Amino acid sequence: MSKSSTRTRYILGAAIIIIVLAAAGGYFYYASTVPPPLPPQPLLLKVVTSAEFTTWDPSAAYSTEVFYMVNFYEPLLYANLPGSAEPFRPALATSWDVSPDSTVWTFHLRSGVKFHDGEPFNAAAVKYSIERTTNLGLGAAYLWGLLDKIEVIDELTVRMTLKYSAPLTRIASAEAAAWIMSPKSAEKGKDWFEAGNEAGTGPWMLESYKPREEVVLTRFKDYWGGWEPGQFDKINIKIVTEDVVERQMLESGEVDIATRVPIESVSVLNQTSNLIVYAKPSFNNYVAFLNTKRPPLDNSLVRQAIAYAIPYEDIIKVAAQGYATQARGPVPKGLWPHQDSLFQYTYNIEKAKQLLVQAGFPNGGFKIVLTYAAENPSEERFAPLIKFELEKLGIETEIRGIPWVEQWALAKGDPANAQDMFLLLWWPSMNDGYDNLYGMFHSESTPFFNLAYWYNSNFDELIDGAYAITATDSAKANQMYFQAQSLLVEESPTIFLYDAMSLFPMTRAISGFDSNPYYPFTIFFYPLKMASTSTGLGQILPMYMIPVPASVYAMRQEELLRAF
Amino acid sequence: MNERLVSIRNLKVHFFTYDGVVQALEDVSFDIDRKQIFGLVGETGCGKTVTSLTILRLLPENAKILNGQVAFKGEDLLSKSEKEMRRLRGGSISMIFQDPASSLNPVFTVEKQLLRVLKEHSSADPTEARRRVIQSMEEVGLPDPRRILRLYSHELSGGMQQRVMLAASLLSDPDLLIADEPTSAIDVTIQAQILKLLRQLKDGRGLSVLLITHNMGVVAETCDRVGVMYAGNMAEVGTMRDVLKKPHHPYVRALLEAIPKPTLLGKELPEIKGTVPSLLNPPPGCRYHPRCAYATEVCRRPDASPQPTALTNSHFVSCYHPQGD
Amino acid sequence: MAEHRISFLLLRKNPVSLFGLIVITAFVLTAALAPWVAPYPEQGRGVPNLEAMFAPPSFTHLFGADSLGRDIMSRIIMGSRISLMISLVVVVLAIGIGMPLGALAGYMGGMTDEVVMRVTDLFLAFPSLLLAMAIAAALGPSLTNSMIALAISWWPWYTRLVRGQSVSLRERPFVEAARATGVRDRNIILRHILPNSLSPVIVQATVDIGTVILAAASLSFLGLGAQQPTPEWGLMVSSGRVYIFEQWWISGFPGLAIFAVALAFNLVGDGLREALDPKVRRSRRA
Amino acid sequence: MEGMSLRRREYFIRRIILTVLVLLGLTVLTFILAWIVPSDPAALYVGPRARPEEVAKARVLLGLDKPLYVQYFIYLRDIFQGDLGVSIRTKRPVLDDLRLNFPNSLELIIASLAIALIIGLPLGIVSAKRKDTIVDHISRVVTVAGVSIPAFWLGLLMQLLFMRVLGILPLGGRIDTIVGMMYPVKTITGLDLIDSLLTGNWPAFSSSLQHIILPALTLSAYSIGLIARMTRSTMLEVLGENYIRTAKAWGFSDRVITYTYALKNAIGPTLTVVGLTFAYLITGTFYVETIFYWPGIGSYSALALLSLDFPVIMGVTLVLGTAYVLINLFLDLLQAYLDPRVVLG
Repeated sequence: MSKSSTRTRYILGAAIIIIVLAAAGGYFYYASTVPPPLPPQPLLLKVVTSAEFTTWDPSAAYSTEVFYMVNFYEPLLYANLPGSAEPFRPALATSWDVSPDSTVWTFHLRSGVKFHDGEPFNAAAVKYSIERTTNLGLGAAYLWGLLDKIEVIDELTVRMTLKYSAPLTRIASAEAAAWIMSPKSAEKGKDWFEAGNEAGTGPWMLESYKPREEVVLTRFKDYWGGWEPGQFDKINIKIVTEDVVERQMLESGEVDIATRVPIESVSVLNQTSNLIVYAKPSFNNYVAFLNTKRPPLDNSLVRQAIAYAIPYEDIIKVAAQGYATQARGPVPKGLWPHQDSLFQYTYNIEKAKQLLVQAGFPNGGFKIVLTYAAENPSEERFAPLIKFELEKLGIETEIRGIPWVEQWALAKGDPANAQDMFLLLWWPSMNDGYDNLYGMFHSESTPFFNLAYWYNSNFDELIDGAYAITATDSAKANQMYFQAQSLLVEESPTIFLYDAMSLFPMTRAISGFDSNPYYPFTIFFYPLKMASTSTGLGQILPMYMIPVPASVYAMRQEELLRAF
Repeated sequence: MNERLVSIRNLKVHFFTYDGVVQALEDVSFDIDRKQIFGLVGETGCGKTVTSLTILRLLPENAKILNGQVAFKGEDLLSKSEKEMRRLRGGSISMIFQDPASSLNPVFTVEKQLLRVLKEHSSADPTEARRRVIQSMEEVGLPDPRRILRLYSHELSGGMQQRVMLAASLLSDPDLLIADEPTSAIDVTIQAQILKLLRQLKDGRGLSVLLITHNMGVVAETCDRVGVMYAGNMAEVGTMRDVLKKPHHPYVRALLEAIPKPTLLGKELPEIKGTVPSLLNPPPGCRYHPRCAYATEVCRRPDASPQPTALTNSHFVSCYHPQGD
Repeated sequence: MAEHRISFLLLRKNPVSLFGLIVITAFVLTAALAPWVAPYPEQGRGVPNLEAMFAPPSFTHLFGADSLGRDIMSRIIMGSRISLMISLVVVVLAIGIGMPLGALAGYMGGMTDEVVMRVTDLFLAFPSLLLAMAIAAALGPSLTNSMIALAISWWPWYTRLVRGQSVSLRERPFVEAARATGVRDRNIILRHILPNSLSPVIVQATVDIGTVILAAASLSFLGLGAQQPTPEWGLMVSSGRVYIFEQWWISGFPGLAIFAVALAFNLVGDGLREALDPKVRRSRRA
Repeated sequence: MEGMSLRRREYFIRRIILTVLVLLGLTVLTFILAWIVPSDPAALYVGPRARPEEVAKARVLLGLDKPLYVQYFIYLRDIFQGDLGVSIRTKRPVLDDLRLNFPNSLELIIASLAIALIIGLPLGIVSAKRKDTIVDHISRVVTVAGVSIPAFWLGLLMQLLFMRVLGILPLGGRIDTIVGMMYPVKTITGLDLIDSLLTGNWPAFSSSLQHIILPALTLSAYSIGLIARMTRSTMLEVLGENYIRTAKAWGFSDRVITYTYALKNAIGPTLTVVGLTFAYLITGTFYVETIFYWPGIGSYSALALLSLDFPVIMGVTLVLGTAYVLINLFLDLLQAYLDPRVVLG
C-alpha cells in the first residue's frame, strides 16, 4: 500500500479527534462556567403556544392569530367580565353616547395616542380601519353588516349610523374585526401585512418572527397606558404543535406560560410547587348536531332518546377532567341570554329505551356516522363514550376523526349523504348569545353552521325579534329567548354537551393575570408582572428538572372548582 | 545436493460441516527435495488442494489437522505460531492459484499489490522495492513491466495475470513454490509457456515446486517425481518414470489405461467402474477397494489402511496387492 | 423437498431464530384466539371502563389501563388480530401483484421486461413509506386505505425479486426442455418458474410481515391508518403519547408489542435466508 | 488518472438519463395522487368560509376545468418555476416553507447518518470477521433490533429516560430558549452545530449539541441496523474471494487484509446501503421531529399529513422523492468512479 493512503488515514483520524475534543471542550466550558453577568437584562416573559399566524391582516384576522393581535392592536372599547357593574370600559374611545332608538352611536376618542409607526391616532384612522374591514369582508367583518355609514365629526369624534337598532357596543368591543390600524401603514396593502408586519396602537410591538418557531414582542415605549415597574420588557413566544410538549416546557422551566396542556396533566401541574393552572369560565361549549334531514333522526322521539343516552358526567370527566359544567341550552352560563331555568337532559338509559320503543325502533337496529375534528383532543376522548352508550340502545356508531376543514366541508354538502352526528366546539364571535342561537339554529339557504339542518320559522322570528329589542326592552327580549330555547330543547335537533372552562397553566411567580370569556384564546400580556425576580434573565436556568411523583388520582368536581 | 526440503508424514485432516464430518485426508505421506518439481495428481476431490493448504496452514476454520507432521527444512510447520507461519507464507514458501483473474485484488493496481508483498516481507525503501518488482516481472517474462504496473488485473490477459502472480511469489526468493492447477484456467498455448517457465525457475533458482494437477500430460512433461492420490489416500509415489511407466497400484494403472492414446483409436475407451466414494463415510481400510479388481478381505479391514511399501528406494505404493512385474 | 427439512433443522440450530419462531407462534395464536385469551374482551374492543382510568399495571390490569380505563393487555391482544390481518393482506396483495408481474417480465424479456422493470424502478427509486403516506393521505385516513397504500408501495420489491429469479431459471435446462416440447408459455410460468422462485419469496415475505406491521403502525401513529376506538397498536402508542410521563404504560406496552413481533419476523427471516444460502451450510465452525 | 475510459462515461450518461426519466415518473405519480384526492382543491384553496361563487372563481384560476393532460403540463411548468402551490394551513408557498425548514432536517439527517456509520460500520466488520462467535450473535441481535424498533416508540422511551427520569438532556427543540436569545447563531451554512462551531459560539454550540443528541440517536437506530447488516454480508462475501486467499498465502497480516485489502472492495456496496438508509432517514424524520418538536421538514410534513394539507403533501413527496433519487444517483456515480472494474452498468 503506497505511502499516500496511510498518510490520508492519519490526517482523517487526527481531524476526527480534533472535532470530538472541540465538542467536549465546548460542552464542559459551557456547563462549568456561567457566562459573565450581562448588563441588567430586560425582564423577559417566556410563553409557549400552538397559535400560528394564518394571516397578519387585522381586518381579516379571525383564527388562532388573535392570540398575538390582541396585544398589537386595540378596539374602541373592551367588554368587562360578565356580571361586572359596567358592561364595557373605554379603550381608544373614552366615552360614547347613543340615540334613543340606538341607531346612531357617537364615540369620543382618546387624545395623545400614537400608532407603532409614529402616526397620531384620530377619528380618520377609526373610519379608515372599520371601512377597510367591511370592504374586505373577510374574517368577522360580517359583524359590521348592520353599519349604514360612519362619519368623522372632528379630530377626536366619530359617529356611526346603523341600518336598524342594535347594541353596537357589543360589536365595537368584539374580539375580532374591531381593531384600529394606522392608515399610513395599512395603505401599503395586504402583502405588507402578510410579510409579517403590524401597525396598531397596542402595548406590544413585533421585534422578530420566525414562522412555525418563534415570535418576539417588545414594549411600545410611548403606549398611551404608560408602563409601571415589574411589567415585562420583552416577550418570547415559542410555537409548538403538541400540547404534551407545552407541558414539558412549562415543567422544565423553559417557559413561564403555556396555553394548551393535556387535560390529564392539570392535576399534576397543580401539585408542583412553582406552577399553577387557572381554570376560568369561558363561552366555549360543545354540541352534537343530529342530522334532522335523514331518517331515523328526522323523528324527534329518536333524537330525545339519544339525548337521554348521552353520559354527560362521564364525558365531562374524560374530556375535561371535571373542568366543565353540563350545558343548559346552546348559550353558555354568564353570556346573555343564558336561561337558568331551561330544561336539561340527564343520562337515563331506561327512559331512552322507552322513547325508542315509542318511536317505533324497539331495539334500535340502525347505524349512524359520527364525525369530530381530529385536531380536537377533547372530542377524540369522549367520542368513544357516545359510541358505546348508543350501542346499549342497539344503535351502531361509526366514529370518523377527520381534520376540521374536511369535517365541515362534508357537513356543508348535501344533508342526505352528510354525517348523522356532528361534534362541534363553538364560541361566539360577538359578546352576545344571539350569535350562538342565530349561527347554529337560524334557517339557512345553504348549510353553514346550522348542521342539524333544522329550519323552524317560529324559532327564527323569536330570536330575531328579541335581538332587535335587546338594547331597549331586555326583559321582553329575555322572555322571547326563553321560549325559543325551550322549543330547541323540546325538538332536540342538537344535544348540548358541556360548557368548557379555559385553562391557563403558568408559574406562580406571575401576578396580574385574568382571563375574560369575551376574548377566548388570548392572553393580554400588558397587566402581567413577575412577582419575584428570581427567574430574571441574568441567571441561566439549570437544564435539569425536579422529577414529579407519578401517582395520579381521579379529581372530584368540587375539589377542582376550589383549585382556582 | 539433493537433501530433503519437505517431508510429510501420515497427514490426517477432517472437515466438520452441517452434513457431517468429511474425512478429507487419511495417512498421506511424501517428500519433496530441493530443485525438484513434485507433481501431486488425482481426480477432483481427492485431497490435492487440501494437502497444499495444510502445508501453508491456510485451511478454513471448520478443518482440523488430527494427525501427522509437515517438516520444512527440518522444522515441523504444524507446531509453528501463526506469526512465524505468516513470515513463511510469501517468504520461503509461496503459492499461486488456478484462476489468476480472481486471485488478484480488482481494486488495486498491480504495482500496489506487488509492493505490498515486499512491504510485508522486507524493509526495502520504495525505490529499491520498485526495482526488485520490475526485475522479478522481467524474470517471469512480462513485457514492458512499467506499463503493466499501472494497470488493474481485469486489464490483463489470463497468461499475464498468472505471470504477475509468479512474479509476486518470487519477490522474496522462496525455496518452495506451491502451484495449485496453475494452467487449467489458461488456454493451451500459454500453458506450455508457463510450464517451461517453471522448469527454468527450478533450474535457474534451485526452486522446488509442488505442482498440483489432474492432467497426466502436464505431469509427464514437467515433473521429476509424482504422487497419485485417491479419495484422501496417497496411492503411489515415485519418480515420474517409475509411476507413469511402471504403475503398481491398481487405481494408478487403471487411471493410466483410461487416458486416450493413439493406440486406442477405434476401440472403446476403458473406464473404472463405480464412482469416487463420498468422504462423509469413506469405505474402511483401502478406500479404493470397492472399485478394485484385486481387493481381498485384508483391504477391507477398517483399522489397517495400507501403508506405503518401498518397491525401490524412491518408489512406494500403498497397496496390499501391488500389480506389475 | 429435503432442502426444507434441512433449513428447518438449521433454523432450530440457530438459537436466535428459534426465539423468533417462538414469538411468532405466540403472536399468531394470540391473534387467532384473541377474544378468548383477552382478560377483558369488551374493553379490548373499545368499551370504556372509567373506574380504572389510568390505573397503573397491577394484578387486575397486568399492563395497566388507558385514558378510558380500558385494560391495555386486552387491547394489545385484540390488536394483534388487526396487525396480523394488515400484514397478511398487504404481503399477500404485494405478492399477488408483484410475483406474476416479475415472472412475466423475467420470462418474456424484451419489451414487457423493459416496461415492467422501468415502472418497478420508478416505485423503488422512492422511499416506499413516503409513497404509502402520500397515498393513504390522498385516499383519506382509514385502516383499509392504509392497507391499500402499503400494498401499492410494496409490490415492486417482489417484482424485482421474482424477475431476477425467472431470468436465471429461464436458461435452466428443464425450462429449455419444457419449451422445446411445445409447452405453452403460460404453463411454463405457472408450473415451473413460479414454484421455483418460491423460496426467496418466502424469505422476503417473512421479513416483510414484520416490516409491514412496523409500517402500518407508523401510518397509524401519524393518524393515517386505523381510527379510534380500533385497538391498532400504532394508534395506541400515538394516543398514549400525551400521557408518556405519568402513565408510560399506555404507549409503552403496545410499542413493545410492535417491537417484539417485528423483531421476531426479522430474526426468522434472517435465519431462513442464512439456512437457504448454500454457501453457509458447508462452512460451519469446527 | 487518465481520462475516464469511454465505456465509463457512457455509463454515467445512461445513468443520468435514467434518473431524469425516474424524476419525470415521480411528477406523474404525484400528479395522479393529487388527482385522486377526494376533496375539491378549489374549495380548499379558497378557505373554509368562502361562498360558492368564490370556489368557482378559484376553480378556473387553478385551471381545474381544463383536460387532464393540460393540467399535468401546467403542474410541470409550475414545478420548474418553483411553484409547488400554497399550503392550506400556513398560507405560505410550499417551497418557501420547505426552504425554511430544510437546513434543520439536513443537520439532523447528517448527524444520524454519522452516528449510524460510526457505530454500524465497525459492528458489521467485526461481526463478519468473528463470524458465528458470541460477538457475531450479539451484534446480529442488536442490528436486527435496530431494524425492527419503531422509531416513534424509541423516541418516547428516550424522552422518558433521559429527560424525565435522568433529567440530563433537554426534551427537544433546536436550542435552549434563553441561550438562543442571548447567543444567537450567525447562519453561515444554516446548520446550527457547524455555524456555532465556526463562530466559536460555545454556549450555542453545546446547547445545540445537547438538543440534537436524542433525536439523532433515535433516527439513527434503523440505519445502524441496516448498515451493520449490509457491511457484514458484504465483508463476508469479500473475505470469501480468491484474492483474499492469495493475500493470506502471501503472508499479509490480518489487519492489512481486513482494513485495506478487503474494505476497499466493500466500499462500493456500502455506498449503495448508505443510499438506501436515506430512504428511512427521510421518512423517519416525520416521527422523530414530531416527538422532539424539531422544526424541520419532517414535523412540517407530519402536520400536513394530519391536517390533509394536500399541496404540502404533494410538494413534500416530490421534493423528498427527488432528493432521495439524486442522492442515490450521486452515490452510484461515486461508486462507479471509485471502482476501476465498473465499465458497464
